[in-house]
Amino acid sequence: MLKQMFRVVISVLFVVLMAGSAVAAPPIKIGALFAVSGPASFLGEPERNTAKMMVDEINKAGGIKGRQLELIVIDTQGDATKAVQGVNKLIKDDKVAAIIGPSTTGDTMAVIPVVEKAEIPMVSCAAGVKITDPTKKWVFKTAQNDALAVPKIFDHMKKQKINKIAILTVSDGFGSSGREQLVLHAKQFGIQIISDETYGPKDTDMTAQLTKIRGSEAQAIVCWGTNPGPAVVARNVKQLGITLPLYMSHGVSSKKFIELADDGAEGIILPSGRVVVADQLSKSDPQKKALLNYVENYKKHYNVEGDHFGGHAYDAIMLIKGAIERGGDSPAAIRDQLEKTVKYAGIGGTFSYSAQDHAGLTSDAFVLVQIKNKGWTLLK
Amino acid sequence: MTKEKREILIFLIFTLAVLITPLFLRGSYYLNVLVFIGINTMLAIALNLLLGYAGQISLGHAAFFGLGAYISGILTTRFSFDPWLAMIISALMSGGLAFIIGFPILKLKGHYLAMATLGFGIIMFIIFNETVALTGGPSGLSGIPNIHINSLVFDNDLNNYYLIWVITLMVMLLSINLSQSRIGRALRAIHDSEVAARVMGVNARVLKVQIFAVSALISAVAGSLYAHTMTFISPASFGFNFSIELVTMVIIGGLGSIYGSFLGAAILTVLPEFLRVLQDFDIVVYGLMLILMTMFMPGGLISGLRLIGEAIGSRIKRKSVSNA
Amino acid sequence: MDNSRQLIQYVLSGLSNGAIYALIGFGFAIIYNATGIINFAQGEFVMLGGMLTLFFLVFLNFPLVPSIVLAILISTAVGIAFERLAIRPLKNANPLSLVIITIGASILIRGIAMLVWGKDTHALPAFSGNEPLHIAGATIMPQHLWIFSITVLIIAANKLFFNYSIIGKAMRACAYNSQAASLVGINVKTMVLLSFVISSAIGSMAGIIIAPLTMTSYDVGIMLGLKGFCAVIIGGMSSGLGTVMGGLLLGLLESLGAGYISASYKDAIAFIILLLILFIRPEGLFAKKETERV
Amino acid sequence: MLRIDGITKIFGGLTALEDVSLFVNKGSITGVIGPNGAGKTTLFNIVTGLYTQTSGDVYLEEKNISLYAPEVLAGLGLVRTFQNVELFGQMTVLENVMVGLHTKSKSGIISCSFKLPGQIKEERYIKEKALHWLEYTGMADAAEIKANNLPFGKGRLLEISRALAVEPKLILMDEPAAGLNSRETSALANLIRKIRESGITIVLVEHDMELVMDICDSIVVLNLGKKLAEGTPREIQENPAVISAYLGES
Repeated sequence: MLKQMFRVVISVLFVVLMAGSAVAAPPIKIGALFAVSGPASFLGEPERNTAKMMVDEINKAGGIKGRQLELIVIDTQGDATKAVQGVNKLIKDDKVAAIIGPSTTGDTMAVIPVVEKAEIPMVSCAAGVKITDPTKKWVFKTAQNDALAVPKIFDHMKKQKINKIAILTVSDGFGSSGREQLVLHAKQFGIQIISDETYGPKDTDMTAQLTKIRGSEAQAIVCWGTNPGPAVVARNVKQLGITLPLYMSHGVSSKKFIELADDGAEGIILPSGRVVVADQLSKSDPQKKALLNYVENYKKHYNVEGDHFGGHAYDAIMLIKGAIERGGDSPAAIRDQLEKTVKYAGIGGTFSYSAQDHAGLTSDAFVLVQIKNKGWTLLK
Repeated sequence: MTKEKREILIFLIFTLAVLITPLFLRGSYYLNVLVFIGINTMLAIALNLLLGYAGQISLGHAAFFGLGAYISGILTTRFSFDPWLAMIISALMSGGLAFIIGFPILKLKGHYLAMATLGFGIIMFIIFNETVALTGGPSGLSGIPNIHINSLVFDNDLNNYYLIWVITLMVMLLSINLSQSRIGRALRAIHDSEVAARVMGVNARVLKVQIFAVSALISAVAGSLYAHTMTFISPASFGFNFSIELVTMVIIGGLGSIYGSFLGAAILTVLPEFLRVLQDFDIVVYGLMLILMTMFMPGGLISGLRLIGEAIGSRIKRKSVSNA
Repeated sequence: MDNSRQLIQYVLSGLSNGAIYALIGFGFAIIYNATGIINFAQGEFVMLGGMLTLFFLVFLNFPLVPSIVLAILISTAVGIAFERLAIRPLKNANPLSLVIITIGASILIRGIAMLVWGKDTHALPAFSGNEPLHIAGATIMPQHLWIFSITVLIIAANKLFFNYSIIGKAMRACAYNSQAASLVGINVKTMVLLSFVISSAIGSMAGIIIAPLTMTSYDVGIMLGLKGFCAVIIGGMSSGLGTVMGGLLLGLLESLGAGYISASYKDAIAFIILLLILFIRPEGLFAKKETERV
Repeated sequence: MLRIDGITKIFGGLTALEDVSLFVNKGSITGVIGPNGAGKTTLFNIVTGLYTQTSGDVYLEEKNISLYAPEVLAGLGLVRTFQNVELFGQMTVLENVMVGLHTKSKSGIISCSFKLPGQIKEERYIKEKALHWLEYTGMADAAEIKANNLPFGKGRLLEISRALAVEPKLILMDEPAAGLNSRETSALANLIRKIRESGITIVLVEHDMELVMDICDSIVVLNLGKKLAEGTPREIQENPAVISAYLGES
């Protein structure tokens, strides 16, 4: 009696399960590693928000070839240990097909050995040059290299006949990578760095460094950091009455910076992704459509304007989506198709990957903008 | 059964459990979690020797963990040392540094000691960050080689599991031995009343410094193992937050209990898994947990378990008596 | 050519940072002297002051003064709740538990602030404009004058309170010997609570006056709290004026260190000074040597 | 046995002890009495190395021990008990006494961690000895109780057992009878005599005059930091200065 009932239950279950799987194929799992909390949350939070928004949108539109996407987000807190634990969970427990993130170069470098070994494609949202140089088989990235941003600035300086500069970089991953590139490219451009200062990520007063710079023969100042440090620098520059041109990095190309730096922001020149000047782009710009769409969409969801950090996650999702559409959802196929991506016009720029190039952007990814009247002006 | 025999039995059961666990977790992600639990257990035990036994607080222990990781990482990547040799050197150097700074630091008591160790931790963190040429600075040091014994390379979860847990078990055994010896008693005596301990002939000053050095040495071994299993290190893993996390492990597990340290390390390592549902609430839960544990369960979870165990034990005893 | 101008700027910058450290350090000292506790959550009151003012001023569009008053009141209420819920039930706990409890509270307050206000950094408008003032070739902001004057005001008020009012004297008696104080009829519990009230109010005030300069976010409390602590250790816990001197000295050394040695090691300089003082003269530079006790 | 030579101790302007000298004979029981604040405990703290005197010297068997730390003095055979009972509260009674045997053993961190053979032997010796001292003071049946859970009187007894484990030449007892009932006090008196008979010299600070007069061979009276009188119990009882000091106080 009992045995019979058991058999009935089992067969019913079996039928139900089969039916279920026939109706909806299991979702494609995408893992995400973002520094949602901790010191790099200015990267991780918009990235997570964007990724969630994009996945919802793709699913609402019917998914990829009828398959839904499932996004599994893990907070790395900007700590390599947590990033490695997280990536192991994504790969071994959730069995994801591809990974986006991490947000920071440090986290990315920490998880590269794991994804390389597990053979899972990863599209990092961090900017460090060493992520894709040398090229690693399974690792791609969307964030523009600092190596592309620096020449934009130096080009502009050369035009202004600026030869001696002071640099002020933050002592975290972003700043130290920027400093490296500044020093490297200065030689090529024949620009002399005569004052090389740093500040801590939590510092609230940079007048000492700026006073020192003021006393030097620098003709311009380059500050490399992410909010809020550069805002303090901008304010301190104004307080000290320093009139030297102030250049900054793409790390501050967000509305937030202008809000924080207040009057100090006026006149600052920086390389930026096109996202902040989307409306000023010419109609022929291939990125314009994606940019406007992203900015609007983000604002609708989160009530603030989307910035280019969120854009890294947007690009990562769209690149993976494209790869799956072309070649299916196995990790190896996603990797191969990612590498074949040609001229995908996204937020960060127009991406073309190849077997030698997993960064995919040219210096064209950056435009030079100036802050005027609390808004962005495209410098041509 | 005497107390000693019971201790030995518990350790043997624990060892057996550790050795056979991978059989049930083949290829699972939890093997990787257990690797980190092993490293954190070593760190928690190291801190517990200082905090739980000698009663001396350290809010900068992540610095010794980081020192072990960085010395090992730098020696192997920049000077191609063998990882084992690098581990020994990093342990001795960290222990040595602790011994030197231990004399002035451990003269301080209570809140002042807390603040001085915290300051030490921050200074070390700044050094990891700023000596870019040596440590790679904030973006980290990559390409650290795996440990190997001849052709056996510890580059996967299973191998790393056994490597780390064999060393963790050794650390546990040695710490249990130490805690039950005259040194362990002297440390606990210092904890309860330093004055009385000194009057009984315990050289509190030297003993505190010695245990500080031992604690730093174990932390550095853990750091070195961490560096060689992760193959990448960056300063963010060795900051003030991690020092606090270590203290939390010891408190939650149970001050002065070696198995408590394991329990605390295990809970804090897997906790983010469970708190992930809470998203950003985890930091709040974390703070609440620290406060509530200190207020209502100062003996840590291990004392709670012990109470439950005793309650069950006495019930069984009662039953067997009434049956007889 | 303008070496002296540079020096003056370093000194002015240093002193204005130092005044902030002094004010925060003062909060530490008040609780320490009443209870023997070093309140690791002190920095969070600084954060609360800034964030609450910002919340009322920018988000709810209140005028400045009511925003400030509300911010101080709420921070103080948090201080009271902290004392009642976490410190008082633990009377006679060992320093270890107290350190952990205050660290836990600091994490908790920070976490709640993050949930309520998000992770963004915000700028508070300056009290009286952003036009820099020129002094002997160096410049400071009008807000710096607010910082100096409010610091002086608070220190003076405290001096008067502790030296001349009955309650202030009673608090000092508790600090000196709480058993004896309770024997002469002083309510020690109330005095401890009062110390938390004063200290959280001063902390939040410090947070409010610096927010227009340094900006504020949920996590500014950690570093500012630690620097305040360095100030009070340098100056000596037992001396109000010492704390001020300690804060100014710390700010000055940091600024000069950043200017003439290395800005990268600015924070390291502060903590190395902290360690040296703890090793060599734990009672502080500006305090009288205490009698030894067992 | 113990010679205190012109000890002066000044606390931030306050003179706690002024030029106090005294001599303790080997094998004697010496009482130190005096009203509250007379400086008795300060004197003990100086002798045991917890305080450093402003001036003066302390000799143990003609060896100048003025600047010795307490742990060194324990090794030389000088040990004390505390007025407020300083037990190792989280440890068992047995473990408390085992700490007393610290100077009688020498295994270091390494041999303890690795349980080297010598250490195992030593540990066995420590335990046997500790049990022996607990039996000596009649506390053997409390061996496994946590010290914090002991009744007050037993705590005082444990302090004495622990001090005996150091195998001292000289024990300083700081108010050993305070808080004891009369039955416990008379048991204490017997124990103190028994300890003295085993050849250990005893100095005690005590307020219980009956006990002091009963067991002490000689008595030193301190008042306001100065030595007021010295002599046999009988001499002290008849000393007019002592009487007026005590009457004046009450």
